[in-house]
Amino acid sequence: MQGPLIDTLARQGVTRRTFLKYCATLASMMALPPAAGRAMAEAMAAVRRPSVIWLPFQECTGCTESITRSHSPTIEGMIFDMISLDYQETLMAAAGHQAEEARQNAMKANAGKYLLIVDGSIPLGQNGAYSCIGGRSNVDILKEAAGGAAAVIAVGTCASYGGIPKANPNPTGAVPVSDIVKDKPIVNIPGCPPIPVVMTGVLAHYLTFGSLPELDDKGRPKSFFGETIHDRCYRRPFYDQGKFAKTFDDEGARRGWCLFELGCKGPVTHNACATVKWNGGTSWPVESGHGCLGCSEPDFWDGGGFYKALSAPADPLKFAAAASVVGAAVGVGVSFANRAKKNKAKATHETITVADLEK
Amino acid sequence: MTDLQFLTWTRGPGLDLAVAVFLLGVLWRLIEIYTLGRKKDLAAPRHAPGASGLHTVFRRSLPPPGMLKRSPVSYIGGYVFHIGLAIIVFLGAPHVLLIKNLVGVSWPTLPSQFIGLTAVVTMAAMVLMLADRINKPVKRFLSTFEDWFTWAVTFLPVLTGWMATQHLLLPYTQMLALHILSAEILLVVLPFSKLFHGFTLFGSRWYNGRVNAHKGVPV
Amino acid sequence: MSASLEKGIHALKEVIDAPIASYFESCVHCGLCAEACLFHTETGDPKYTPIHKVEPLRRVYEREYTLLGRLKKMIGLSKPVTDAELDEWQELVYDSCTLCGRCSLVCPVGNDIVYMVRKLREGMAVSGHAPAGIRSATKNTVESGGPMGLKWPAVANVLRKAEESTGLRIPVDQEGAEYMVLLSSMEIVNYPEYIDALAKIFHKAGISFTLSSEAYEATNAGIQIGSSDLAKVIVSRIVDAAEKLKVKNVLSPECGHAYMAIRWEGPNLVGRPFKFNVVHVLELLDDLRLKGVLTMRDKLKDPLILHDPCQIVRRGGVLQAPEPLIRQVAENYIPIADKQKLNWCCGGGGGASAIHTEAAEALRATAFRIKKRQIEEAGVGTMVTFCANCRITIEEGFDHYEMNTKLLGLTELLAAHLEA
Amino acid sequence: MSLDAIPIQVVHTTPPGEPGLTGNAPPLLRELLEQVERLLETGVPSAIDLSALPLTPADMDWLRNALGPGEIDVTLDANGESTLSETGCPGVWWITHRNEQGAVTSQFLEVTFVPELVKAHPQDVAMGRETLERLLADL
Repeated sequence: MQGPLIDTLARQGVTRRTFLKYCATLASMMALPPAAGRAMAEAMAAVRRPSVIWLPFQECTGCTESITRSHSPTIEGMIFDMISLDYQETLMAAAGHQAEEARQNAMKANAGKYLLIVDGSIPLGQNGAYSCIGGRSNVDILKEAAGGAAAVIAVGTCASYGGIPKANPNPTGAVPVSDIVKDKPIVNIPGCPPIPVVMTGVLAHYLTFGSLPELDDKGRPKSFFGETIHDRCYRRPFYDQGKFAKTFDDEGARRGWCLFELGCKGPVTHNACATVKWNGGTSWPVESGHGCLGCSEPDFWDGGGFYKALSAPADPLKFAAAASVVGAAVGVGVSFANRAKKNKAKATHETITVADLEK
Repeated sequence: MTDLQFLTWTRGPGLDLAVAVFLLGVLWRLIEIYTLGRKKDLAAPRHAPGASGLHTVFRRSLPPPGMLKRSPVSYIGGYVFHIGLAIIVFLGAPHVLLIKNLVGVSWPTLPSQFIGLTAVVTMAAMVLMLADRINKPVKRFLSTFEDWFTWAVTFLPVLTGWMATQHLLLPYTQMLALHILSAEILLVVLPFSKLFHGFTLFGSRWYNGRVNAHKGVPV
Repeated sequence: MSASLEKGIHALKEVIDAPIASYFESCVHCGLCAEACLFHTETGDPKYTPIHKVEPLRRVYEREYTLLGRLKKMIGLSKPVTDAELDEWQELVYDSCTLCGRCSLVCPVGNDIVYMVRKLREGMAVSGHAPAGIRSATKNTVESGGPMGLKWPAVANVLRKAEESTGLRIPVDQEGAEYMVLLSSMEIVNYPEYIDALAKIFHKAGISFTLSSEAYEATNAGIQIGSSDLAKVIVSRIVDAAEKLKVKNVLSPECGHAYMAIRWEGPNLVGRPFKFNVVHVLELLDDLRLKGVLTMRDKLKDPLILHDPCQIVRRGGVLQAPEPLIRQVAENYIPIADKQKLNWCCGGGGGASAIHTEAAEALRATAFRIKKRQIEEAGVGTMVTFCANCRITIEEGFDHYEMNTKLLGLTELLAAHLEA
Repeated sequence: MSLDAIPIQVVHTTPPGEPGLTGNAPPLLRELLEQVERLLETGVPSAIDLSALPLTPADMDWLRNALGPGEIDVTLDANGESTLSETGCPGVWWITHRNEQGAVTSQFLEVTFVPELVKAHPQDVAMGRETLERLLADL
């Protein structure tokens, strides 16, 4: 195991064994065979640092926070040490024209080879005027940057599916990356925010195998998003037994029963929280007593309320009043027509005589 | 459309639409039917105990003497599936949760195992009723497309609901979505088919009871 | 002549009302009404299912009075009711329906099917689809006063004979009498004993009564054929005569449809409440029984069962009177399972007995098996009833099945055993 | 309100009354046997990723008990502690990686003579030589 990376790491005090251990864990999380850990380590150690451009659009920086504040910055940071992060507004020292220049330079120098990471959705309303950088709209910048990228990684639910900016009524006309970039491979890493190891895992996969991991029908890496929260939830046995917490402070909640009735979206949410957990494996939402919000699924914000059970309606009385009025109006209309018809029939009644009984 | 989007649609816009069509249909049909009016009965009434519209509304819930023996399948099967549907719809936990969300009132529910069992019994009774409809000359003779269609529309929500809770055939997300969709189809079809008897039977029994009560006959 | 499909549809448009709409919308095709109809139970033919008999009415209702039906009609999705269809339904609406109303009693959603058959007949009659037998009965009643074409001199003759045999006076056209007595042609021709019996009872009770030479016929073929206009013509004679004679009560004879016509349809046909009461003879008799007037000389020993005529009991509401009266005169009255409002029709009501086609007669004979079974199950040799039309139909049935069961009229039976 | 009044309590992850054994552990012994045979015949090492399998803590305990303790325990201190323990079946190693917070990040059963991670890499050994040389030079 030799190469520029391992040397860099060694200089930073990261030992070879630490790196091997990290790769073994990463491979395990990505559901790769155990032997892949070593292969990953070998490959990554020798890799040339690819250029990465990170474009933030309509976002909250939560995705960046998630990755930079992860439990062991040196390990997660390791991956970032393997890449040449040429543009990241939040992290880079440069600002203004300098920063834009760095981006332009990186794009020119690595045309067709750089990885493009996007977080945040892209507003299309008012010609994209809702979000601009250096006087240029997000959609403009994205199109330009995607043009020379080898692949695009949409980090976070906003970039993947539009996220909160796209939530009803979507005032800015926000769309996900996949609505704009059609000719490049896109990996979606949804989550609000996404799990750090998932982000690094995808990068590691790209660095190791030179390709993107296998994706599901929503463009997410199957290795992390293959199963639902519900399928891997430690509270699942309670669901099967029909034991549900009814409020957040009842006996069921204290006993750690299933949170389905409190609106948990676990059964319909694909993510790795239940296995990878958060904050260095400390806990995750359900373990902390709160149902899954379904943040890694498209349109989770409009899924009918976080505290409404999946079997409960989102907003079923939306048209009720209007429908009742229309129904009553139709009924009254028909009623008038019927009465007119019947009265006419009565008015034109000809008294029947015996002669009317025969043809 | 993905599973979750399908489910979200059925829980959201789909349900909106179905409830809207249901309310629209019910009001329209009720007004259409009951504003046709009827003539006042000018004959001097005869009063008899137990003879009134209201009496008949309740009395017709029980088989008249001798009828249970003549058509046991219709009565027993009918009772079982109607009562079964009522138990499932009004005492199943997710349904009560739905009602609570709709109108704000809730009440205690029955264990899901019991509801599951009720669903099986209900489906068995419905299959029996279907077999009876196919076998019995009178029922087969009377049956139109609507009879088969409404049977299916009523059966599907029970089947999909049961399959969703038992985790059969399809993933929960999909089955739940199909269950809600089938219930929505039921809501949409109800006002415009014979299923509307759920509303009009009260009117019909009342009219029958009243017309005959005028003559002093408790029917 | 001038019957036409258009007139028929027009008539149906006039009579369709909220109950009919509610009934059709409620039907779930459960077929239970078939179990209550003797034409189905005895033949097993599903076409005799009561709700099926009113299918043309349903079609007209749907096309004329529902929005969806109107839309379907507009885009040609629903076919109009045709003459051929009504022709096919004639058998179902008349031959195989006696307006007995048993189906209306069992329908689980509460449909009053006989109500609908009665209304459908309005359209059938004026579209020329009423059976010839009922047509001629109606014609006779309207034109000559009674279904059998009986004229007053003949009636007067029968009354005279009754006076002779009883030695009692039978007043005619006497103003201010308490009761104006109506008869049915069948009684006049086939059961004149009824008149004797009535005379005896009135005299014993000391109640004044009279007959009207202008209105003696109680039966009303108009309601059987289903023409309210013609029924009105017939019933108006009675109303006019009763009001002219200023009687307190009009006494309906045993005949079932007569009672239905005058008691329940009458005020609705003439469009106003009556100034007199309409009383069925059994109601009067029961009243006399309660007053202690109706004491018996002796009682009939033979075991017997009662046949409750549909139009008097189930459809007419005279529910309580018959049993105490039969018990008054019979020692061995055996109540049967389906009695009172649950009784089974004789098969000849609703004008059916006036249809003399081979098919109709054969159907009536088949349907009569239910009465035969009731008699056999009870193991009796005597049956008592109180409707002239039932009596004719039942006797036809006895003849057909060569039964030697005795059939008696309740009023005559009471009169025969009346204490002098 | 005092903090204690807030009703929070630590829960067990398996429902009460559940033995927790899924029956998923015993088949692993068969797989280990195959892997051990392969190691003996060809010298090729292999591994089973325990964290990727649906094993409950009870299953893990069963497996650990079944394999029994071995002679060697290696502790690796690299961004959190890792333990590499030979089991009662020589050649079968139980490897647990923890992060700096002590949470288990991955667990493997490795079938090998000596786990790769234990061996020193030539480059590292070379660095060791430099260290030694420096030490000698400083003497």
